[in-house]
Amino acid sequence: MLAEAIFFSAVLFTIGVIGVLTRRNAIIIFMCVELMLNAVNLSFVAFARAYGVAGQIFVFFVMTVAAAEAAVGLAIIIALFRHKQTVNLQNINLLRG
Amino acid sequence: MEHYPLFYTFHFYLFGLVAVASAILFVTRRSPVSAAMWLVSTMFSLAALYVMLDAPFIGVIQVLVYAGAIMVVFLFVIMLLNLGQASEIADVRSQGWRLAAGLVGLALLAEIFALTRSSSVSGLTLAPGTAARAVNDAGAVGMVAGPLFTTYLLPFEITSVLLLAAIVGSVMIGKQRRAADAR
Amino acid sequence: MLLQHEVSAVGHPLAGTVAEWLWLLPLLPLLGFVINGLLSLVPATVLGPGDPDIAHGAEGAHGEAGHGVAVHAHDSADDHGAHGDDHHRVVRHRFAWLTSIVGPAVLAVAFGLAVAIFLAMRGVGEMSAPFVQRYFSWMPAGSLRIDAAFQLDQLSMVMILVITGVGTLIHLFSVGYMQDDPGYPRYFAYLNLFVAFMLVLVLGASYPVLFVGWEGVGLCSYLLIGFWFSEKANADAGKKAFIVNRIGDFGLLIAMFLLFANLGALDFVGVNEAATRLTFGGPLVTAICLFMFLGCTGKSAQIPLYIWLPDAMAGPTPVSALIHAATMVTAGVYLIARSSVLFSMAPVAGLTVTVIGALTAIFAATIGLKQWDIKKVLAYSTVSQLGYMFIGVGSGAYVAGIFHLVTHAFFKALLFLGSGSVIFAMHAAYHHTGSHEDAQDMRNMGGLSRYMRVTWVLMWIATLAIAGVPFFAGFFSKDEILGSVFLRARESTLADASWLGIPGSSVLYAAYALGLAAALLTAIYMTRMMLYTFHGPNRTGEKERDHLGEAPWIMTGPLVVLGVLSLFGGWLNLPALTSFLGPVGALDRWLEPVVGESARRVTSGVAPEPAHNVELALVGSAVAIALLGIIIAAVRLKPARLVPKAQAPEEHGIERVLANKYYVDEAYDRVVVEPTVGISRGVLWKGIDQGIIDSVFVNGSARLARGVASLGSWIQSGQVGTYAWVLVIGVLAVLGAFTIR
Amino acid sequence: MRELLDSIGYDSWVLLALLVIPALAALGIWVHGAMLGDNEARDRASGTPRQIALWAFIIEFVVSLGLWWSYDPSTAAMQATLDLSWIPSWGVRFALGIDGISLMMVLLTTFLMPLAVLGSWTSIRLKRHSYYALLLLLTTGMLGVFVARDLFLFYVMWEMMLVPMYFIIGIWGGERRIYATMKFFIYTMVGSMLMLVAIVYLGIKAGGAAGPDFAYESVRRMAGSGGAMTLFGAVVPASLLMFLAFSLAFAIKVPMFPFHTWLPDAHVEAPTAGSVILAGIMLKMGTYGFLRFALPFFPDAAMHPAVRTTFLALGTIGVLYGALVAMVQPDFKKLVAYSSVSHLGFVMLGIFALTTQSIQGALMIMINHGISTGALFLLIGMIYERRHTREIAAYGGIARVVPLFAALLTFVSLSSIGLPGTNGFVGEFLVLLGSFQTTPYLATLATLGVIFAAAYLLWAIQRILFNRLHRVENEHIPDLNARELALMVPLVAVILWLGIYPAPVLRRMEASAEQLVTQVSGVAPATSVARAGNP
Repeated sequence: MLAEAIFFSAVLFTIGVIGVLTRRNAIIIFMCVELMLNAVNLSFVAFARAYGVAGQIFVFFVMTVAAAEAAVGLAIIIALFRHKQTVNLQNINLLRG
Repeated sequence: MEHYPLFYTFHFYLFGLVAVASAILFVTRRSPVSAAMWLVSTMFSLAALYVMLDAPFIGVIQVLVYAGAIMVVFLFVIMLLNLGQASEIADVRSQGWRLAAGLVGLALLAEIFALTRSSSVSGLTLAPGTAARAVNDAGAVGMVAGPLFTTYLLPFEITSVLLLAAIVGSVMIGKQRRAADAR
Repeated sequence: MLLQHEVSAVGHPLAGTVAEWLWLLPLLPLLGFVINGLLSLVPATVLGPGDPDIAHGAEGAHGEAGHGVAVHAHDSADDHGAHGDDHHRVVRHRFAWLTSIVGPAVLAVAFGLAVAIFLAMRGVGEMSAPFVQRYFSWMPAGSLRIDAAFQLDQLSMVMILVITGVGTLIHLFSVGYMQDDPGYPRYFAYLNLFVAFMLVLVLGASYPVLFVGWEGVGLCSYLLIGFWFSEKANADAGKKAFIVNRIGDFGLLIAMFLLFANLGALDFVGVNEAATRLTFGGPLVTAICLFMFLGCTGKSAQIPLYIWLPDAMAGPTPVSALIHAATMVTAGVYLIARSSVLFSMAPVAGLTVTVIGALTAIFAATIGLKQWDIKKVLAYSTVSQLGYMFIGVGSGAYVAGIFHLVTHAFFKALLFLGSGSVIFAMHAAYHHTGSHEDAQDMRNMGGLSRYMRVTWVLMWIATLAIAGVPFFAGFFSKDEILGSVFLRARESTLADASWLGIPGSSVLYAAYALGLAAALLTAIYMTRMMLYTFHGPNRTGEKERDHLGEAPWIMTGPLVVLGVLSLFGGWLNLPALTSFLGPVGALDRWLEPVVGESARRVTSGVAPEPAHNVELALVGSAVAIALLGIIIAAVRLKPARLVPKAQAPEEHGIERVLANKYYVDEAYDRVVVEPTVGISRGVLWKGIDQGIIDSVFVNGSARLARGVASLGSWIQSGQVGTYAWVLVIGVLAVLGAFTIR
Repeated sequence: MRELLDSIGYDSWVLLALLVIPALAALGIWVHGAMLGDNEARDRASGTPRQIALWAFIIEFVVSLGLWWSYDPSTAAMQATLDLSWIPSWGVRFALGIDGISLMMVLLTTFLMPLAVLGSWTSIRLKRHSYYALLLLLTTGMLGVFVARDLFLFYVMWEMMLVPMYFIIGIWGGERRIYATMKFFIYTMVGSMLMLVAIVYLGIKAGGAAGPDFAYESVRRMAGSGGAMTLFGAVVPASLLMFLAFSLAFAIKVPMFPFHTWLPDAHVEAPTAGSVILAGIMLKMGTYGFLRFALPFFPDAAMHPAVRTTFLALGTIGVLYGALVAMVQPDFKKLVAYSSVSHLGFVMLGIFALTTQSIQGALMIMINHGISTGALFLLIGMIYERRHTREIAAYGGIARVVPLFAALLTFVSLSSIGLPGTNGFVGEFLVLLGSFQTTPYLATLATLGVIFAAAYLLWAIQRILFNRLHRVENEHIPDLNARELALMVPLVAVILWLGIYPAPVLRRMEASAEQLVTQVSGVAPATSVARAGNP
């Protein structure tokens, strides 16, 4: 089932990418990133069956990081929204030098 | 080549397809709330796939952490900010951009397939059923917990620090600006 | 470190005699320099910070600088209207008394030592090798060994005696002349330093040590010419002297490099030894000599580098006497005599020296005809007489050249000091009445013989000496030079060589003719100077006339001594013709060990013994020329018709060209100085440096970087979406690269 | 003296001590500043940092002075060596040592630094803690460059000294200080980047299979054997590329003719001490680099006729061009800056002429230029403190008002002109004499620089000191005070000493110079009788 799992993983990942590229809502983009993480997790789990348990450990860590990321990211979005009254990234260019 | 019963194969494909379909629906929804709901659906399907891939513990925490905790937070935030109205009309990029994104996606897919096909590390492959036996021997949790608390103890501890930092950070960031000014 | 003697001349007859104290000779004046230099750092008078005279009062007190005073008067009228009388205030330095003792005393002691050493040298009799004393290693580098070493031989002995002897006299004169200048200690510091360097120049045992003195005297000359530096003209003159001398020094440096590169030695003994191995008349030895002569033209004011000497008259008059007449300017003659071995190997170089000397002699003499400034007349006369010396040393008559150097030191020092005494009197007169007339212009003088009899008599002695009237010092030395040239035109290596295609004998005959013509002109302009200064009616002014008078004894004393020397200086080297006067050819015999061999090489080993009638004819023509010149001047010039400078009409035609020195300074300015500065500023600095290198390359690359960066910053829109796109495309590209491979 | 030094094991710790003393003092100043807390307290106690710095530099000088006696002039081998492991995994060692070339540079540095501190005694009023701490750090860097015997260590020190200088110019400089310091920093950095590449390449090649080896000797043994590299399709000898990479870094630092334009800007804007250090010491690192690395490492590349002629010609052009451009500068500091270009041109000429005399002369000029130009900059700083202008035209006739200053300025200028009897002459004479043997025509041209030197400096001092005093502001300038006099006295003494009795200095560098000539040309120079001679 390895090949199939990788297939699904790749498709899901691509969908996530397309989402990031086409959407401008910060929360949705954020969720797309989560989707991409999940897609990667799927391949990790699939590889774990073929190559050893380390893949699962990795998934564990990815989830932890994702949780942390979600907490901080959402906090940032909230702060941003308070500041700008929008989460549309087109209106936000704080990164511009 | 390992042989799988049809029942297994059927469900594997089923959940896989559900995941893909939900994901497609997720990215195409205008409303953040419905998008989030479809994402939850994807994650449940993935949890099922994890279980079928001999990772029951991961499947469980996928449901608990992702579908349960993270996505709930997302929904909370969406509602808190009162998004979901058509106010976010400029959310989706124009036709041309979407087309380009689709092409990029296709290219990406193609490249991933080309790469995964060309390089397989068969020499390292475990004997079929090793993972399943491990689940039986050590138990669903023990199989992960064993390495996690021995070999990967240090990263594990660092993760806990990371989580702590994330908690403190999100509290600080999310705090009202007025509080900062008052000081 | 000076104490660690390393006497290499063990076994030399002079070892163990007073000559061991050689090093004290330059050290004594150096001591004077240190003492006077420290005194000069003490302010002349205690001036309050608000005193407006801080700049002008001091300067106003100086003794002369004719046009300088005039310019200054004009300025002070502009700047400080109420300044008037104060301008001539005397500001004597607090420690002037100490300087008056130290300054001349060190020189007098040095002269005493020099005489003692001379007597010791006489005592040891025959001395064929120079007495060399090594003190310490100066510049050791690889195969190069340059020692701080002094060398004493007959030639340097002559120079030492002239320098310390005439130097002492001039120092004494300076005490009277400069005492009331606020910079008096500074003046003596420089003067002492000059003598120290001059002694190093003539004592140095190698070219580099000589070069120390060579540049050192140039430095002192620079400092003394610009002694009254508040006047731009004086500071300019000093700078000009230094830079023109540096051009000459360039030649001397190259000569040294050539010597070291080809002979591997730089000390005189080593060079003289190795030089004989060179090809006779070859390009190498000729090049060495010509570069060396370039150095001489700078220091000894020959064409084309003579231009600094007339300007150098901006310095105090005793300085002109010591540095710019008696000693420093003759260093070039000394150098050629010192390098006689080299020059005798290079006939073409010798001819060049002769030609340049002859041209300079006649050229400067013509300019001297029309100068009104008494010091300028003497300056051009000096240039002209130096030309004579170069005719001598160029044509291989080294002793004649040195002989003229010595006699010239006597009579020209006398002339300068005499003119100094005149200027002193003139200035004192103008000082009393507060007039700003030019104290150096002969048109303001006239009839001074009535007021200063001693000076008048002595100046006439010197004039007759320089004109070449028989039995005065100049007669013998000048005659010897002209006679030698005439004889060598017939039979010598020079006559056999050719110079720019012209046969050497023709060149020498031409030099002889030019020398005679210059002698005629010399007699004319010197007589003119005497007539205008001392004879005819007085033009100084009604009121000023009462204040004219003879200088104090401290100034006239040295003049008398020099007058005696100018009278009897010829006895140093009497020609065979005048054997009834005393021993013949004393200097010839004295210098024989140093230059004898070289001189014989030039004359192909034959001693130039002229036929009796030829010699008589030569002497007769020289005497006739001298007397003719004096008579022409006396008959043609009418001092009575002269009007003071202020009322003098403009000159026209050739007179004007002569008065303006053939416009050579202007030509140099136009051709050399202005283009150099212009190109440096316009092309090199603004053009290449700022224009090309800095703005195109250096700042250009900075601009390029900034341009590229602004492109990058345009891409950095701050839109996360764009970044995502770029990221994904990047990932695609990287994966694509893997895929394709 | 030697026995005394040996008895305290002087050679084994002196170089390390020289590096550590300034660093410790800098730390001390920093701690002092930090303990004071706010800026006001720091300003009140601003006398302390300069005291600490001065004493640290004096101690440093005294400590370094022992090298004069402990150094054995009879051998060209590295002395007072120290070799500690530093970054073993990269084969980097903390290796120090001096030969006759570095000895003089070290002494020059330690000699000039106390004077630089005295020179900024009152002129620096702002952020004194930082200023003096940076000066001290800079010293560690500079000395490190001169004593490093490991290429990596050398590079670290080379870059380390750049940073303090960047701040010294950028914070305490004149009006256009930002432009100047940026130009200085970036220009130097650009050069040293390529050198880093070359150092890494050489280190890896020298080490072979055992891992990189940056030790000077092993790199030198290997570097000559070269090999070839392909560059844009062309096959080039590796040694040539490496040589050019090193040369670029050094030529910019020297600065050699077309790379010199950062110098006038940096000099004009830098504070007095900055100018003194920049001209006196840092410029020498370029020429030192040529002597220590570029030439001995790549003799074939350096002695290739085309390369050598180019460098000789650029040196000569630098001499004449620097002098001519200096002549027309309206700003005195700029004039001195361009005169540095001229002087360093002599050094380059001497180095590439490669005779014992020219190398020793080049070393002498390096020392002399440090002393004379350092003194000139100090004097300019003194008059600038009084009148706040460096325009030559703003002065004139001030010799009457400030006789001491005038005497010193004249004297130092004369030494810079190269008057015999002062230090300047010895260097120029030896360089020209030595160069004349290998390149007579270029040496002749360069000798013309002697004339121009007199022209530009004498003209400048005439316009400053002499002529008529035509400005009221200049009538009441106070003359030099005791501190300023005290700091000029050692300089004057050294100028005279090196002019009259340079033999001890020359003898100490002779063996190293001869070894260099032998290494690079492959032929031993004409035999010398010097080293057996008296001290």
